[in-house]
Amino acid sequence: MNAQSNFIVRAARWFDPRGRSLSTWGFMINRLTALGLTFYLFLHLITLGQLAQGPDAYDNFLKLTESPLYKIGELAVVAAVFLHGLNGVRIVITSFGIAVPRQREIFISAMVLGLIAIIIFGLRMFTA
Amino acid sequence: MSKPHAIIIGAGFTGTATAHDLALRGFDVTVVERGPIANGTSGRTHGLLHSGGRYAVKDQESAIECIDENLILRKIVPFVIEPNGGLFIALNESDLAYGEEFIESCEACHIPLERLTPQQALKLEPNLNPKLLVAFTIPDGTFDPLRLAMSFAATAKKNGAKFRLYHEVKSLLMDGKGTVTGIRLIDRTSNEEFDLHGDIVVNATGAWAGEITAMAGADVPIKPTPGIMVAFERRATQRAINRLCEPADGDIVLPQRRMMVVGTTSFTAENVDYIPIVEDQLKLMVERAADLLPGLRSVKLRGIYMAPRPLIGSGTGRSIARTFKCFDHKETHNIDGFVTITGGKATTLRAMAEKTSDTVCAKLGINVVCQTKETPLISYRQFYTLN
Amino acid sequence: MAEKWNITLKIYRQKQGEKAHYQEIKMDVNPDENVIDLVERAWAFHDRTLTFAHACHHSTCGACGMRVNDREKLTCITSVRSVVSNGGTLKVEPLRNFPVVSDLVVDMGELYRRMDLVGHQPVNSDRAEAIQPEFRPAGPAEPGEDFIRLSDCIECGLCMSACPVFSSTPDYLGPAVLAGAHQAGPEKNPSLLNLVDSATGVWRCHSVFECTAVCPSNVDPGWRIMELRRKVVGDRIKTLFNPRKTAQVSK
Amino acid sequence: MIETGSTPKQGETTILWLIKIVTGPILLIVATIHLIVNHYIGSLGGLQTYSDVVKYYKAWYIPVMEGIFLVTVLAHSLIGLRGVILDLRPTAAMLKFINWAFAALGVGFSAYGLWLIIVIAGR
Repeated sequence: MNAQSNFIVRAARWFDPRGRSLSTWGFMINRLTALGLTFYLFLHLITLGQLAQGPDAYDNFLKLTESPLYKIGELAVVAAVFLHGLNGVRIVITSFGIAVPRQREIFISAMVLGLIAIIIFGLRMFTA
Repeated sequence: MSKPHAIIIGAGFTGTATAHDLALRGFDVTVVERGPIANGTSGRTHGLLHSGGRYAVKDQESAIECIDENLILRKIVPFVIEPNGGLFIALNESDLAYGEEFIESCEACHIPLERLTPQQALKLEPNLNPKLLVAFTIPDGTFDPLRLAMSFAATAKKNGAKFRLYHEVKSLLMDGKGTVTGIRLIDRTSNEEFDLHGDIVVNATGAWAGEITAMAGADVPIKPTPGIMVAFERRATQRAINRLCEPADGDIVLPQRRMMVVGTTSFTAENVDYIPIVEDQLKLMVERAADLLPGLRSVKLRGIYMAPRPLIGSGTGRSIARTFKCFDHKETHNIDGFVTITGGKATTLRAMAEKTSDTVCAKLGINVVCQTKETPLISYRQFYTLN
Repeated sequence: MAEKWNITLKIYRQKQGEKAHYQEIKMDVNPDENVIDLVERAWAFHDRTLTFAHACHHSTCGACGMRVNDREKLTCITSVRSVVSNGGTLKVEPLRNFPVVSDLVVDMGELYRRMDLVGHQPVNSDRAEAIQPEFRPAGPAEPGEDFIRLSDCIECGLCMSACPVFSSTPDYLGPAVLAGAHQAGPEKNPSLLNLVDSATGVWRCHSVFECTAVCPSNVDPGWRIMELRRKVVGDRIKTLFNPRKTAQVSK
Repeated sequence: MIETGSTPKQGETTILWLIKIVTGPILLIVATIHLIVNHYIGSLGGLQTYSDVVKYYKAWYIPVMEGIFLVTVLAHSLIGLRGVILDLRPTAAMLKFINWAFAALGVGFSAYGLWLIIVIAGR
């Protein structure tokens, strides 16, 4: 059975919401954003190296960031930070045995809060 | 000399206990069962470890069997039992009158009992009907049906018995001279058929015993007598609560995990493979349970189930004795190599196995004594962990 | 008179060495019946080759766990009404994450083995929660004497089937087993703490809480795993300042 | 099914989990500040030019905060990623490689990032 499957097949099982409840969405969101943010973190650190090369290099690089495609990507990062971070709060709280029976409500609140933050940032980024 | 091979048909209480007994006596044992362990009547019992009080007045033989076996099971398989005792309570004048007979009969059957005033009883179980008139404590208990059977099966397995679950008997193999020599089986997990030969075939199929004996052209006086049981979603007592009256519909309500289970009724059924739930009986059970524990009236139901008791004899329903019987078909129909054990109750499973194994040993001329009274069983989980 | 519905029972079928397929049976049902009754009827009257596990029919044995319309359910206490509407399709499949023996039957030997490994006791001396709050607690026969009660966990495997981590990580002990370890009392047993404070223990849990959502028997494995973590962390902090001599491994 | 022996499987411990769980809330706060600064502070909203960045790093507490952010986010993400990989049951050799590789990544990127912060703060 599952022991024999390769790691892609096994990893795919994390993202199968069939027959599962809302909290599996919490898990899926957390895992996807975790992987995305980790990838972005290293990309971000590498590109920031431009700062060391002085004003011209950095400002030229920043010009790239004005394209709408880049902005969508940036919003995705912002969204991931808030979804992962707020969902993480639920995990921290419940990890210490607090409010475990209320974890579903905490998850919904965290996601609503995250959505509001994403909208605020989105408006700012695309209207400024 | 190779060990004698016993084939046991049925992995309910009798089958698993007989497998344990025969394995201890040095037999090669194979148990075949068309479903999983205890999927028939055994699994669907209400789980009362009888003190014998219920049968003391009308059926002393059963009552004595019960109290003896009750004490043995508490000793050999404590990890599937809630040994918290039971109460018989009287709610009206006729119950009180029955009570006098009850005391004498319990004493005659050496069932220890203690008389309680209503106040004393309510102190022990505050959720009883406050209108009770008198109560008696008796050493009832409750058990986990599946795990009881599995504990016997696990211990049998440890001693070499093999279990073929999901294997159904298609026919009995006969040698043409009136002796059963084995069985023809179908493996229901793969639909493959094959033969299994043995020195003795034990039919331990309870309410289904007639279907197996018919394969050899024999019959047994089995009267499948189903009853309904209803589980409530709340636990309200620690003890089994019996109505102090002659065996009747809904005369007991007992705790199990976080539930209360009330039972039962008694009627006859033609098809024992599927017994539909009778709505009227369900309503009656809820009423009867609420007579004993009024708080149950407002509790949600959790499970409703029916199981056919394998009663022996020609009477009807409640009038049939609850004891068991082992049939040597050499004596009944001149068919050798074939034994049927049926009747009885969950509480007496070990005694049924002892009697059956004695019969088997006598038929094969083997002289080994039963050791199951003193042998503690191993964890039911080992049924799965042993190879 | 009882209500009558007509539904389609869609059953997962697979024999050893064969490919899985679904079998559909149209059935008249009473919506208040439980799913196990339908499955048993399918076997009794429609197809005798169907295999399924069941025993007690009232949620004390844990044998009849299946997936009903994808969701893990103890089928003996799952009413038809709660999972399908009149005219609908009710799908039954075997539990996930266990090898299929045949049709709806899975091999749960590994669960039982691990429950033994962590020393989960099938009976406990009684705690306050045994008798529900709407009822008054019973008085003991002898003062100071405990009642003995069958454990809440019926080893039905629903939580193991619903856990997305166990489905990718078979050597993760799993929710039932960690809850069993919690009930077995790890504070008395350092080797049990070591067992759960490991790559296959409490740290593999990623707080999905599917276990608690599907548990039919008041065990609340999610909460117990969190409690177990607290015990592990507490013990580790304690031993940091007050090291244990050599860890005594008791079996 | 896979053997789970009675001996605990090494590879994850209380301390790693504690680091992950403690860095989490710190990161939520610091990352929120980081994002607000990048998108809301300054005349045009955020740090839009090289000189904006240099100006921002003038206050002493900004490099300190960004330094903490850097180290905690690296620890949190690498421990987290290692947890995801552990879910996929790496072989012992693979896990050993990952342990070394992730430690090197963490130390390397911390040093590189801190150097970058010092360079910018010094301008």
